[in-house]
Amino acid sequence: MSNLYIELTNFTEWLLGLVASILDWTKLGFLSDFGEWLQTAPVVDFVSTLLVVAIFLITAMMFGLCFIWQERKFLGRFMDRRGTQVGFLGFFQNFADGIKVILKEHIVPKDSDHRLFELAIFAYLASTFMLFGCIPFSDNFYVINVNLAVLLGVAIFAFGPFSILIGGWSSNNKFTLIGGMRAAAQLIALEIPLLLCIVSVVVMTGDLSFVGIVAWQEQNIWLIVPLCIGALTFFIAAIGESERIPFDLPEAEAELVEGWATEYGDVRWGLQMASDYFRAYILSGLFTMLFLGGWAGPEFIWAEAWYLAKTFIVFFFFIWVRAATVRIRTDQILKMGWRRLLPMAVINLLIAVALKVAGVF
Amino acid sequence: MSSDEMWINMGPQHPFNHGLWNLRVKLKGETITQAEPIIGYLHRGWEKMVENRTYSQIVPLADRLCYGSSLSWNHLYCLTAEKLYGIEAPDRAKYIRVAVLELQRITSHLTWLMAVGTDLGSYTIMTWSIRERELFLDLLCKLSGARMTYNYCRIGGVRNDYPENYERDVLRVLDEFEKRLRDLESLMDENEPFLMRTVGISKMDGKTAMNLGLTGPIMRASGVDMDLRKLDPYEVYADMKFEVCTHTDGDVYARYRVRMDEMRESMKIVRQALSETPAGPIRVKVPRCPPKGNVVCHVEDPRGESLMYMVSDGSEKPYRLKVRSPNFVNLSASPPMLVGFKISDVPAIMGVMDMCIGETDR
Amino acid sequence: MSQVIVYDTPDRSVEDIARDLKSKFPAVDVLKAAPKRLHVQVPRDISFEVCKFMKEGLSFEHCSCVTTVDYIDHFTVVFHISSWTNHILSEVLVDLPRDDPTVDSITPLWGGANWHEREAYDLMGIVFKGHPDLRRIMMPEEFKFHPLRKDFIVGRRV
Amino acid sequence: MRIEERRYTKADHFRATGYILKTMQVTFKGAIRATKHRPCTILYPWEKLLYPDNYRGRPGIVLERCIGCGRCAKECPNQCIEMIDFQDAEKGKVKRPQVNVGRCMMCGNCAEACPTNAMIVTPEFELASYSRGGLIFDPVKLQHPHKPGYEVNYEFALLSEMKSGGEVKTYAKNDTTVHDTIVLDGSKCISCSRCAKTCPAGAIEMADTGEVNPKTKKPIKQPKFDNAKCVVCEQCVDVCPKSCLSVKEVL
Repeated sequence: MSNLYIELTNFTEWLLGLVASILDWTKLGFLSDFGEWLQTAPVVDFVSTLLVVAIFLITAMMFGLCFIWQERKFLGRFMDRRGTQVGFLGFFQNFADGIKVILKEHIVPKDSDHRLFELAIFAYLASTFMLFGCIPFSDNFYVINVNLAVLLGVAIFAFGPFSILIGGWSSNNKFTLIGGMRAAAQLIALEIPLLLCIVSVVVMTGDLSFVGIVAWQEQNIWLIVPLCIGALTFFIAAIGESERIPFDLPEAEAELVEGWATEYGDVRWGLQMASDYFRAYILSGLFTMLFLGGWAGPEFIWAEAWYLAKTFIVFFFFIWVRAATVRIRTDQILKMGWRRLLPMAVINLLIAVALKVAGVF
Repeated sequence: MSSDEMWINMGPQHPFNHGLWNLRVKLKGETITQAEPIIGYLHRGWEKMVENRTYSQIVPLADRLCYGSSLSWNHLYCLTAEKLYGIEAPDRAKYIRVAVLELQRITSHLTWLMAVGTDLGSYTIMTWSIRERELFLDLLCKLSGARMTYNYCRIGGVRNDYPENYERDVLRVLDEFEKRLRDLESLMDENEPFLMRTVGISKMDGKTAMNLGLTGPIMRASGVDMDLRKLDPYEVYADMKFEVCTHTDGDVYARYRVRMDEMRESMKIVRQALSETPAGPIRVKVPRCPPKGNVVCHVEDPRGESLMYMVSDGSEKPYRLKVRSPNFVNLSASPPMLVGFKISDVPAIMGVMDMCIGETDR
Repeated sequence: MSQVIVYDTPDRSVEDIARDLKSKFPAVDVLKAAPKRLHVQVPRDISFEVCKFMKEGLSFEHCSCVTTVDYIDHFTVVFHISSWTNHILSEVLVDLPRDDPTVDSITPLWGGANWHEREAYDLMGIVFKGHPDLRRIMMPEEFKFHPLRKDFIVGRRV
Repeated sequence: MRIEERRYTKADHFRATGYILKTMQVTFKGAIRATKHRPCTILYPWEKLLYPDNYRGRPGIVLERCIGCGRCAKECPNQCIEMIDFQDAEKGKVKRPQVNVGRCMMCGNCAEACPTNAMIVTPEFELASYSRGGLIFDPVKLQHPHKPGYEVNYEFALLSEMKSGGEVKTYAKNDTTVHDTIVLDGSKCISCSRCAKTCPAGAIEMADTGEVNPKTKKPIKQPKFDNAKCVVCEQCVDVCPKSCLSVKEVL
């Protein structure tokens, strides 16, 4: 299978050529010129990129939504119940929910900071959607493949806490404020171990692009074997980053009604909820990419399928942990983040450096 | 109030409070410096209402005091009325009552465990304990015809005898439940996050607990061996062989532990009561109007000491019926339990209290 | 680790305690001294002293309940006070005149009586002197009646 | 080791990362079990729990048995039963219960009080209606196919027999030999025969007392009670203008 970009560039060229020929047929001089301009390289590039992004985003979102379905079904089994039942095997539950939240009224709290309130949620969602772009499905199916893709992804990730904090503050509600503060503190506390784990991977592979990291793992060994401590740390920190039980304190519904998103309604809330799963999808994708060899696998099915299968398996463990534990307190999360996960990540980094220096790989 | 403190209303509509009540907490950061429970949102005027009902009509109303342990309220009302009438239920009825009351205690504790599960964020605990509770609900449904509000005790006995093969069914359920209880326990006891949330939280020593009027599992978790089934035996509890479950830590974990152990003891009592049930009548006919007088009666509810004080003026309706709900007092003692802990501990502390607003507000 | 406080066998009999109470307060009227039950009638002015003596001298460590009954011509406040040590549930009846329903609060002795007294104040209008926080508990603050009194007509629009 | 012996005095935060393995194992076992067998939940609108025959849903009535005594209405704690006028095909205008199911709390006391077992508890529990009127069940709507388990029967003993220490017999609910009796205070009776007219069981008969009214020279009739027919509904007691009837309880 050839590259998505190449395929779509060919398609775009054909499409724009078709448009240009239609314009040419009109025998109007300025339209023919316009048709010629359409066939120039920058326009073709622009249009094909737009198409790539649209296709990629829709595919990734669909798989993100599949995560919600997966969680509903698997969690149901863990709890000895059936999970969602809407439509065939419950596949239509997400769409039913989506239609429901879209039809809801948009409510802004009276004393809130309107502009920030509206802005924060979109900043949060935008950061989530941008993250989609950073994670390739395979070395052929991706949006960007810059050399610093890992750094770009992490930088976008770090944008989340700001929007959460702003959203929590601008809602003018005590619950959202506490939720926002908690979210910010927790995300920052867990981001550093997360980053250190990524750094160790980078040290091992010597590459900052996902394609390079996966290629290295394909040649040598899946990194979960030498960097098992790092993988564990990353996994725990990833659960915390995606605000899932046992680390779902920012929206612990038992004490803070819905955390920082309490005042959000309608489709904003719906997308925020979906965004939690998108982030979980991205984090399990990252885990797959960094430690499980990404799309590497025997070639009897597509590389993308390998990648997705591994991602779903990683997310299964997320669900399993959620089914098994209760949520822990904020201070305990922070202590864990700073006192346990950080040293573990540092040790992992040292192991990676030692392995590299010793020339094992 | 300094500028770094704030009051938070947790309630009356809040995911953590099971029922309709309000917990106002003053926070400094995330630490609680002051707490004030506010109740009355579900006040139905039960005590006034029963003054306009005949004695036999109050029996199903007593169920409605608490949906979680309706049978123990029902039984307490019947026991109090029997004392007022100066009669005693037949022996068989007493044994049936004890067996059913203990089944109800297990049901109530499982409902409580469900609430604890949701409060602490583990929905597995919730669904599993609901599933186990279903076994007992089916048993009680088979016996009394209803799943929650049984209306089973009668003044002077019980409504009906055991259905066919009931003893066999109960023993089967108990055997099955014993196995499942072990699984259920490992969800909490072997679960480090659960221990992190519960151990050392809201410690209370026995003397303080006694002064605050706490009763029931919370009191026993503080190391006070107080159980009215032993101290002031009613029905045939004096003949039953069981231990009072206590714990000395006095924290949330101890309170959880006491209830789990109590379920095991309850199973013991059920087995004994079933095997020793004598033959005989199950109900005596009682007169319509009791003699004049007043009577007090207290029993060990799943939540603690519940007491009824009944005054009769010789008519067919009670003159005054006062209900002492264990939760009412336990809730009034919650501020000292909460102060100094984090807002995240509120669900843990209040969750193990087994809140039931129906009986608190009456 | 603290030890479990065990209440095995009662230390003293009910008659014993009734005698003690009677000798200390001659005004106290012992109505009934059945096994595990002690019913006493106490004049209003010494109710607090009696309760204090019961707590400190007779080891009644638990306040079960505070009830009020409206007998039309007078109110009766009933303190149910238990002694786990002696396995006794005692009933202390205090009669109050209807025009001045005031009695000493026992909340300073047993913290558990706090909400019971608030409830009695709310629903029956009994004023407990010395209560730390005597407010309405069930009814809203602006409610003007005491609904458990017999002269409160059920169904009246308030 | 008993579990309560274990002491968790120091919560070790590191253990939180590793020590949920046992719980994970237990939940996984549960998931396997739920997949192998069926999950314990049921698909409600299609599947329903099997209820025993004595399940207490809404009250129902067997109209042929009802005599209109009104004991159900008296016993109902929520006062949701009302005796309404009903045109019966055979008996003409009679009183029959109408139940406001919206108020009913399914306690089954009406069926327990019914002396003829006409009032039954049915296992019907899906009672939602679009209007309040739809929740008011008139006698015709209240009818329900009858099964023996729907009746509420109980057996009771007599207090006097239990106290005497002799043989304790148990009596069925509507055993006419031991139920309460209506007593007449003949000195007050004015022979209005309202009680006989109102008696739903036809247990009262105006019988000659053998005396003659000195003014009208007509024989004085007073009610005579047939205990085998009486159901102790006390309608006669309620209707008596001179309150000369009273209930004598058998204990």
